[in-house]
Amino acid sequence: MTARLAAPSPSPAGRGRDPCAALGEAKLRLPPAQALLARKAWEGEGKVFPRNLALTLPLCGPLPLPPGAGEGAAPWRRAALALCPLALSACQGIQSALDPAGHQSGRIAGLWWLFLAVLAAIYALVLVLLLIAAFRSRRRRSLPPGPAFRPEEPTERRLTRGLTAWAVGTAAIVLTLTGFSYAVDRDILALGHRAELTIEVTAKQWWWQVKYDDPVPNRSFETANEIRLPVGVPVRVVLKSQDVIHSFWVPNLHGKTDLIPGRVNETVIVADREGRYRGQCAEFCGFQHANMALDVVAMPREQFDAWRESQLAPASAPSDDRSREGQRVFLTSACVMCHTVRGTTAASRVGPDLTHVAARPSLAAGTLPYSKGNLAGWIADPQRIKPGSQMPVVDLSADQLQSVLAYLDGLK
Amino acid sequence: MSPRDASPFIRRDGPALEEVETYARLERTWATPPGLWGWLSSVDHKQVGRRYIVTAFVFFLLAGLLALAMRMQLAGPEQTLLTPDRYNQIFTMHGTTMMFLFAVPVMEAFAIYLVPLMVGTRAIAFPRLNAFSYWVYLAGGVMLWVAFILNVGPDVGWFSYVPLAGPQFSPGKRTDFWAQMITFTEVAALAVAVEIIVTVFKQRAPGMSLNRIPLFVWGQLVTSFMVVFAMPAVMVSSSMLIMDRLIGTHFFNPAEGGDALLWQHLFWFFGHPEVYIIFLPATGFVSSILPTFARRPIFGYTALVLALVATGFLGFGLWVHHMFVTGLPHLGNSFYTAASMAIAVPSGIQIFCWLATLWDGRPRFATPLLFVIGFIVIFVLGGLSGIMLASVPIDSQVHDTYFVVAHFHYVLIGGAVFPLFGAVYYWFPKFTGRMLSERAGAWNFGLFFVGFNLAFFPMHILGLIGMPRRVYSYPAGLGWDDLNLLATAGATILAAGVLVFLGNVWHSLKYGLVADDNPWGAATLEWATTSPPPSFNFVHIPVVTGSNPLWEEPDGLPVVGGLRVDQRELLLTSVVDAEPEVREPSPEPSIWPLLSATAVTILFIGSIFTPWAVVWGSIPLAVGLIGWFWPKSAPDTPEPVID
Amino acid sequence: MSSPCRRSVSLAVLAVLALAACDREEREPRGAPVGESGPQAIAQGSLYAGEPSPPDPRRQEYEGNAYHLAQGKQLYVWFNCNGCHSNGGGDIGPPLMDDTWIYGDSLENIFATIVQGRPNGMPSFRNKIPETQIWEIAAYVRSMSGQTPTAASPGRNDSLNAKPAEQRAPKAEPKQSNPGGPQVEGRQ
Amino acid sequence: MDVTRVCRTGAVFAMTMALLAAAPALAQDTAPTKAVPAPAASPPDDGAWAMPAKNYASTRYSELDEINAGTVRDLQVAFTFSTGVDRGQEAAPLVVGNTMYIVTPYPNRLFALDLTQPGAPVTWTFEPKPAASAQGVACCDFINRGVAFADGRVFMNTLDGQTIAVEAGTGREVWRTKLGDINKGETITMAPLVVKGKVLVGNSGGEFGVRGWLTALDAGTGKIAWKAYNTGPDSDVLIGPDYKPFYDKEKGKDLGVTTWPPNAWEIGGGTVWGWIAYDPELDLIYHGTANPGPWNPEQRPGDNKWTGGIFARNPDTGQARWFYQVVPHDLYDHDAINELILLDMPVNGTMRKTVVRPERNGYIYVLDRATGEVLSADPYAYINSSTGVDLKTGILAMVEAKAPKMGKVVRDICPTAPGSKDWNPSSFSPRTGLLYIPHMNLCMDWQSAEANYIAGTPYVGAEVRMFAGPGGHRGELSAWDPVKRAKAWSVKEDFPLWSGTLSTAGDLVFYGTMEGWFKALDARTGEELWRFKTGSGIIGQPIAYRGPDGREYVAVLSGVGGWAGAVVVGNLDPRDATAAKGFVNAVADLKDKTTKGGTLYVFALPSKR
Repeated sequence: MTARLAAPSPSPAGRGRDPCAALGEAKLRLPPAQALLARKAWEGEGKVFPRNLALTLPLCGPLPLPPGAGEGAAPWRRAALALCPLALSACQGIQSALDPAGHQSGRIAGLWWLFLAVLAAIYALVLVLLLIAAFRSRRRRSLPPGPAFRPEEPTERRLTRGLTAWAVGTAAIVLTLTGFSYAVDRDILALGHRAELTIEVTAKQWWWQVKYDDPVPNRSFETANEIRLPVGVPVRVVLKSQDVIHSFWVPNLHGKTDLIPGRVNETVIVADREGRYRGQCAEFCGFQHANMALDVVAMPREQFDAWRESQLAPASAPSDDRSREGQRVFLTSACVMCHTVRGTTAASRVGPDLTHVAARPSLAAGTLPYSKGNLAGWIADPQRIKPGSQMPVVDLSADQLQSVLAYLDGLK
Repeated sequence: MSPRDASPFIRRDGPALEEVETYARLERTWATPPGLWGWLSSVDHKQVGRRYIVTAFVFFLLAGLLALAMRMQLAGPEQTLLTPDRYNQIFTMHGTTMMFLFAVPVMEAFAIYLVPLMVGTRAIAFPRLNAFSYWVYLAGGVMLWVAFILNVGPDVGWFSYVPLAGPQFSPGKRTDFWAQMITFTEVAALAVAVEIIVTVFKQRAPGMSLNRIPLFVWGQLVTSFMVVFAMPAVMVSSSMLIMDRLIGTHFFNPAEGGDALLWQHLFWFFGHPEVYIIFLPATGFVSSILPTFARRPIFGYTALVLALVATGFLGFGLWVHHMFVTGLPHLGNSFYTAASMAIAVPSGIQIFCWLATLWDGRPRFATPLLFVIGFIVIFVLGGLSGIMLASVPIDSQVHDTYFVVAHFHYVLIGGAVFPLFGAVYYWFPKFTGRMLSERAGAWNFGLFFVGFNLAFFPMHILGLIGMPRRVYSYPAGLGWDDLNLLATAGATILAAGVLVFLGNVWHSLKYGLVADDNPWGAATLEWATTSPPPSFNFVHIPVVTGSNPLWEEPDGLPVVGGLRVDQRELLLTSVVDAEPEVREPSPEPSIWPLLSATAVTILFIGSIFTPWAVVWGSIPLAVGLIGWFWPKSAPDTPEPVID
Repeated sequence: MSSPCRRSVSLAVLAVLALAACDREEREPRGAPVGESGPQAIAQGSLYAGEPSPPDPRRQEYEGNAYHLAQGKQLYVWFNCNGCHSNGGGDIGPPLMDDTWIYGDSLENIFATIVQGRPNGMPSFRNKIPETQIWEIAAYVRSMSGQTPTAASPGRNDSLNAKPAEQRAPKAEPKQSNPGGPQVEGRQ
Repeated sequence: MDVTRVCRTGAVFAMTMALLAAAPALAQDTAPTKAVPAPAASPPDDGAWAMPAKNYASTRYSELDEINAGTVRDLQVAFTFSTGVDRGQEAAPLVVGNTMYIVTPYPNRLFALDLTQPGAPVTWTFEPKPAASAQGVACCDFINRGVAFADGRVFMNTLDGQTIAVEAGTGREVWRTKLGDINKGETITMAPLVVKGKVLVGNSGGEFGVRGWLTALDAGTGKIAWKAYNTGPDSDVLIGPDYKPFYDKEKGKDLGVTTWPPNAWEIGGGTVWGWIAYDPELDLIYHGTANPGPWNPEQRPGDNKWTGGIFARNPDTGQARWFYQVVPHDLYDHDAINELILLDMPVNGTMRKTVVRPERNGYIYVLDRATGEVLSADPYAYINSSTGVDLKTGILAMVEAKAPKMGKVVRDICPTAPGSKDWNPSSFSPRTGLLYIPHMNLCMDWQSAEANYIAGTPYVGAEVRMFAGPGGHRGELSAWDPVKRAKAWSVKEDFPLWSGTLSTAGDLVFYGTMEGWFKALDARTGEELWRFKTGSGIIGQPIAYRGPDGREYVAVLSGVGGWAGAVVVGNLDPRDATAAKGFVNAVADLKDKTTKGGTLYVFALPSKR
C-alpha cells in the first residue's frame, strides 16, 4: 500500500527516464559535440540544463501581468481590490475570476462581491448570535446544575416571533439575490447577439484545437492551444469534444462551459483590455487534466488582423540546410503521423497543427512557455513532462532532434 | 451479561414474572448465540449497528489517508510524489469511499443502532435483512479497496462521468469495480432505509405519536425516504454503465443514440439528495445533543420537523445546479437557481431553532456541544457559499474549482462529520458503557476545528483565483503555492485531531469511566435502558406521554406488558398515534443472510467479468433466499409466558 | 469488530487470485523499455521454418494490458489502419478478426509486418510509428480475433457499432493461409 | 422484316441494311417526339466495338439484331477464355476487325484473341508489369474498366498510374507514360478515351487524398498535351476566357481554392475515374469529377470546387467551357463520374442537344450539353437525403436531418455512398427510346470521423454500414424514358447490380448479376427471355459484335469483385458491418452465392449448317 502511495515505483532502465537522460542516451550514440549542441539548445535560452525538467522549468514562468491590470479599473473593481483582504496580490492574475478583463467576468465578479457582502453580513450576524447565546449561557451556567427545565411561555413566544422574522428575512434575502443573479445572467447572455467573430474550439485529450471560422472557407484556419482576439469584440466560441467531457474556462474573461461529445455548446467571450490570459480545462478528463491549458491573448484590432493574415499563410519554407534537414526528418518520422504543417504533406489531425507553432506563447497545451529549449525538452521526452499524454517518445538522434528543432523554431 | 435491575425510570405495571426472572428469560430468548457461528448469524440491530459504525470509521480513516497523500502532492507546485495515474485513483477512491462507504453507511449505522432504542422497541424491523445489508456493504467496500490495492482502483472520479468512465476511455476493469461497488452499497442502503421506515412507522412505543418522535428519528425517517427515491437512480445508472462497458449497450454512446448527459442527470438526481441523506441525520444528532446540553427542550420542534420534510422534498429539485455549465437551456437553469436558493430557507430555520435553544438554555459545554457549536460555525459558512453556487453566473466561474471543494467540505465535514463526532462523544457511553475523556475531547475538537479551517478555507480563494479541481499538479507562478501549502498544513493538523480521537476511543475502551444509564441527563428513550442496552433493549415496553419522555416522567416511565418472553416478539403500533395494534414475531438469528450476501457478492463481482455471472450467480442466490425464507412451523406453546 | 481479520484473509486470497490484475491494469504510457530494434528476426513458427523462437518477454506487457490494448485501438484509427482493414472486417487489406494470418499470428509477426510492410500493398511504418506504439497496435490486432485476455480486451467505442467489441470476440484459433509472402497476385 | 436472314448474307450488305434500319429512326427525329443519340457522336454501327462505351455518345447500343426476342432462347456459349486473374472484371472487351482485346484487373494483362480461329486463341499477351504495391492504394478492388482502340493501337491504363500504347497487331509496346504516384495514393482504373489523336486519362484515389486531374496524351508519342486539375487555382484547372458556365454558382475566380479550407484542395480529390463522352459537333468532351476528400464533409467546409460535377472541355486545349457542380460540398461520397450519354431530344417541345446522366445521388440529370443548363433532374430510385434540384439555380436541396455528423450515427440515408448507381454504365436504345439503368436499392448509416491525412493511406473519415433499401431487394434494372421523364418498367434483383447493360437492335437488354447470371430481357417490357449462369458474379460490361463469320456475338467478362464484390475477392469478414466501407454489410450473403473468377464468356446463336 504505502509503496503505491509513494513516488512512482522505481522503474527499470529506460522507463521513467528524465529528458536529460533521454538526451543523454542520444548522446551516448553520438560524438560529444552533438550532445553539446543539444545542451546548447537549452542554454541558448538562458536556462540551466535541468536535472528534473518538470521541477525546474517554471511552467508558467514569471508571466508578465497583463498590461493595465489594476489601473483604470471600474469602480466595482476598485472596490473589489479594496475588499480583497486575504491576499491582495492573489486576486490578480492571468487565471483569476477576481481579476476580470471582460464584460462577463466583470459582471460576475461584481455579483460575487455583492453576494459576498450580503452573505458575510449574515454570517457575522449568526456568529454574533452564537457568541451572545454562549455568553448568556456562560452567566446562566452559574445557575446550579439541575434537571432540564420547561421553557417559559413569554420567551417561547418571543423566540417564535424571532423565528418568523428570521424565516421571512432569509426568504427575502434569497429572493433578492436570486433576482440579482437573474439580472446578471440575462445581461451576460445578451452579449451573444453582438458576436462578430466565431471560433470553433474542439477539446481533445489533452489539448485544444482552435478553428477560426470565416464565410469564405479558405479564410478560416486552425491553430492550437491559443486564442487571440481583438480587444472589445465579442467572440462566439463554439465548443465541441470528440473524446470525453472537457470544460472551457478563461476565468479573467468568463465562466466555464462544458465541451460534451455529441453536443455543441456555445459561449461568448470578450476582452475589454489587452493582455494575456490563461484558460484551463475545468472538467476532469483523464491523465493530463492538470496540464490542459490555453493562452488567450487580447490585442488591438490591427494587430489581430495582422496576426490573422500571418496565420492564414502556409508554413514558411525552411531557409537553411539545418531546417531543410529538419523538415525532411519531420516528414519521414513519427511527427508526420500526427501533425499538420500546412504547405507540406503533413496533414494529420491527431495532434496540434504546427504550421505556426513557433509563434505561439506556449507549448504542450500551456504546459511550457515557448522557447527552443523547452521545445527540445518536450520533444525529447514528452512523457516526463506530461505523463500519459498522447505524444510518444520518438527515437530521434541528437542530430535529428537539432534539425527538427531548427525547422520547428522557424515556423513562425 | 449479568442480569441487572431495569432502569429506575421504568415503572412496573401489571402482574407478570419476577423482574429478575423476566430479565433472564428475555436474555435467553433474545441473546445472540455465542461463538463464531453466533457472531456470523447475529441479527441484533445493536451488534450490526456497531459493526457498521466500526467499518465505516475504518473506511473514513483510509480515505483520510488518501486525502493526506493528495495534500502532500499538492503542497507545492510541480510535485512528483504521485503519478497522475495514481493521483487519479487516489482522489477517486477518496471521494468514493467518503461518500459511499463512510458518510451514508455511518449515518445509517447510527440509525440502525439508535432508532429502535429511541422509539422504544426490542428490535429493528427485518433484522435479517439488516444483517444481510451489513454483509453486502462490507463485501462491496472490501472489494473496492482490494481492487485499489491491486491497482484496479477506479480512476475516473467518484462521479464517474461518461464517456471518461465509459468503455472507450476507461479500459480494463477499474470503473467496473466502482460501478459494482455502487450496486453493493446501494443494495445495503436501500435495505436499511426500508427497515428504518417500517421501524419508525410501526414499532414506536405506545403513546409516541408523530408529534412526539425525537427529531433524530424524524431526520432518519426523512433520510430513509430520500434513500428510497434517490438510490435507485444511481443503481440504474451504474448498471447501465456496466452494461455499456461489458455487453456493449449504448446508453451513454452519443453516436448510437445514447447521451453522455443522461449519466449526469441520473447521477445527480441521486447525488444531490445524497448530500441531504448525509446531512439530515446529522441535524438529528444536533437536535439530540443540543437540548441535552442546553438543558432545555428543543425550540421549534414543529418548525424543525417541517424544515426536515421540506429539505427532503426540495433536495430532489436541485440536481441541475451541478450541471449549470453543461449548456442546458437557460430557463431551466434559472428554475434550479431558485430551488437551490429556496433550500436556504429551511436550513435557516433550523439554524435559528438551534441558536434559540442554546440562547434560552443553560448549556454545559461538554465535548458534544463543542462539536455542535463547531458545526454551526462551519456549516453556516458552507451553506452561504452554497448560495453563491446556486447563482448561475457565479457558479459558471467557481464550478469545478477548489471553491467547490471548499464549499462541500464545509458542508459535509462541517455539516455531518462535526455532528458525527459530537454524536460519538454523546452516545459512546450508551454504546460501550464507558465515557470518553472530556479533556482529550476538547483537544480533539480544537485540533479538528483549527485544522479544518486552515485546510479548507484557503481553497475558497484558490478556486476564485483559478485553480481547478482534480488536478494532480499545478504550475508555479499562478499565486496558488502558498495557499496550497497552508491547506496541506491544515490537513496535517486535522489528521492530528483524528489521531487524538482514536487515542481517546482506545483509552476509554480500556480505562474509561463506567457510564450511567443516562450520564448526560438526556430526555429520549435510549437513555431509559442500561448502558450498553441488553439484547432485548427494554425489559418492558415504555409508554410515552410527551416529546421529552425522561424529563416529563422523572419518576419512571409507565410501561405496557404482554409480550412473550420465550419468543422474540414485538409490539406493533399505529402509524399516527402509536396505539398498540398487534404482537408480531421477530426473526431468530440466522446464517442465511450471510450466505445470501456471499451469493450476491459472487454474482456482483462475477458480473464485472462476464454477463453470464448474472445467470449462474442467481442459482446460489436463489438457494440462499430459499433457505432464508423457509417457512417455520409455529412453536407449540399453549400458554405463552408474557412479561 | 473482527472484520479486519476477515478482511486480511479475503485480501490474501484475492491477492493471489488477482495478481494478474496488477499487470492488466497498469497504465504505463511509455510502454515496455524500448529495445534495440524490435524482434531480431521474423519469429519462426508454422509460417517460417525452424524452431519457434522463444516469445518476446515484452509480449505480456502489451497483450494482457488493458491500457495498451486501448491505446492500440486508438492508434489503429489514428494511423488509418482502419482505412484498409476497417474495424477488422477488411477492405483494401485483409480482415483481421478472422482466423487467417497470412504473415503469422504471433505478436512478433504482427510487429514485423507493421514495421517492414508486406508485398502487395501493406506499407512499411518503420520510423513512422514509435516501437511502443507498434507493439500496442499489434496487441490490439490480436485482440480483434479474441487472442488476448477478455478482461483486458477493449469494450465498445463511443462510435458507430460495427461489430461486437473485442472483449466479446470469440477466440478464433489461428490458421495460416497462403503463407509465403510475395505472391504476385495473391492477397497481401 | 427478317433482318436475321439479311444479316447472314454478308458484312457489307448487313451494314447497308443496318443503315436502312436506322434511317426511319433518323427520319423520325425531325419530329420532336423521341430521343436519339447525338448523330455526330454515334456513327452507324460497323459491327465492331472499339471503345467501352461503343461510341462517343456512350449509347452501348448495338445495331445487330440477329439475336432478338425470337431467337434469344437458343443463345449459347460460343467460347470462353480464362483471364487467369480472379479479381473483379469490370472491363468491356473490345472487338476491332478480327481481334478481341481484353484487359484484366491488376496485373493488367492485355490479351488479343484471334476471333477467326475456333475457340479464339490468344494472338499475343502484353504484360505491363505494374508495381505490386499499387494494390494497397486501390480503394475498391484493383480493377480496370477497359482499354481504347484507335489508329491501330490499343491504349491501356495500369493500376500503378501508367498509360501505355500497344501496337494492336503485335502487342508491342509503343510508349508508356507515368502519370500517377502510388505513394500518394494515385492509381488509374478508368478506361481511356481517344479523341482527336489524344488519349484522355484521369486518375483514381479520391479515398487517398490525391488531387484529381484529367490529362490528354498525344496518341502518337505519349507526351502530355495538357493536364487539367480539378482543384486549385484556375490556371491549374484550365479555366480561362472560354469558360462560360450557365449558373452563377460556378462563377468566380479561383473557386478551386476559395471554396476549400486553406491548403485542403491540395489533397481534395476530384479525380476522374469514370466515363468521358465527346460531341464532335460541338467539339467538346464531357467528363465528371469525383468526390472531394475526405468523405467527412465537416473537414472541408465550402463548395469544394471542382469536385462532384461535370466539365465540358475543349479536347485540344483542355480549356473548360462549362461546369455544373452536381453535388456541391458532397456529403456522401457521391462522385459525379457516371456515364454521360449524349442525346438529342425534345425538352418542353423543342429539340435540345443534351447530355443525360443517371447520377449517383439518385437523379437522372438532363443537361444542355452546349451550355451546362440543367433541363431536368428526376429521381429514378428511392431518395431521402435530398428533395430535388432547383432548375433556376441548379442547386440540389439537401435534407438537413440526413446530413452526416461527427460523433453521431445518422441513420437510414438513401441512397448510399456508392449511390443509387455507381460507375456501371447504362445503355440507350434508339429503337425503344429507353435508357436501361442498372442500379441499386441500398440505404446506409453513416458516422463521420476525423480523417488523418497520412500520404499513401486512406483519407476517408467515415464509418458506414449499408443495407437493403425499402422493399428489401438490393438491385434493380430500370428502363427510363427520358422524354416522358418516367420509368417505363423495372426489374428487381436480389443483389445490387454492378454490371453495365447492353441494348441491341434485337430489342434485347443484356446484363449480369452478382450471383453470376447473365440475362437477356425484352427491351420493351422487361420480360426475362434468357439467362445463363456464369462461373462467377458479373460486374463487367457486356458488348455485342459481329464476328468474322458475320454472326452476332455477345460477350461479357465474368468475375466478381469491385467495391460491391470485395467481400468475395478479399474474403472479408461480414461480422464487421463497416468492412469495405460498409458495402460488405449489404452483401454479406454474397460469399454463399458466388466465388472469385475471371472468365470471358462469348455467346452466339447455334450456327445453322
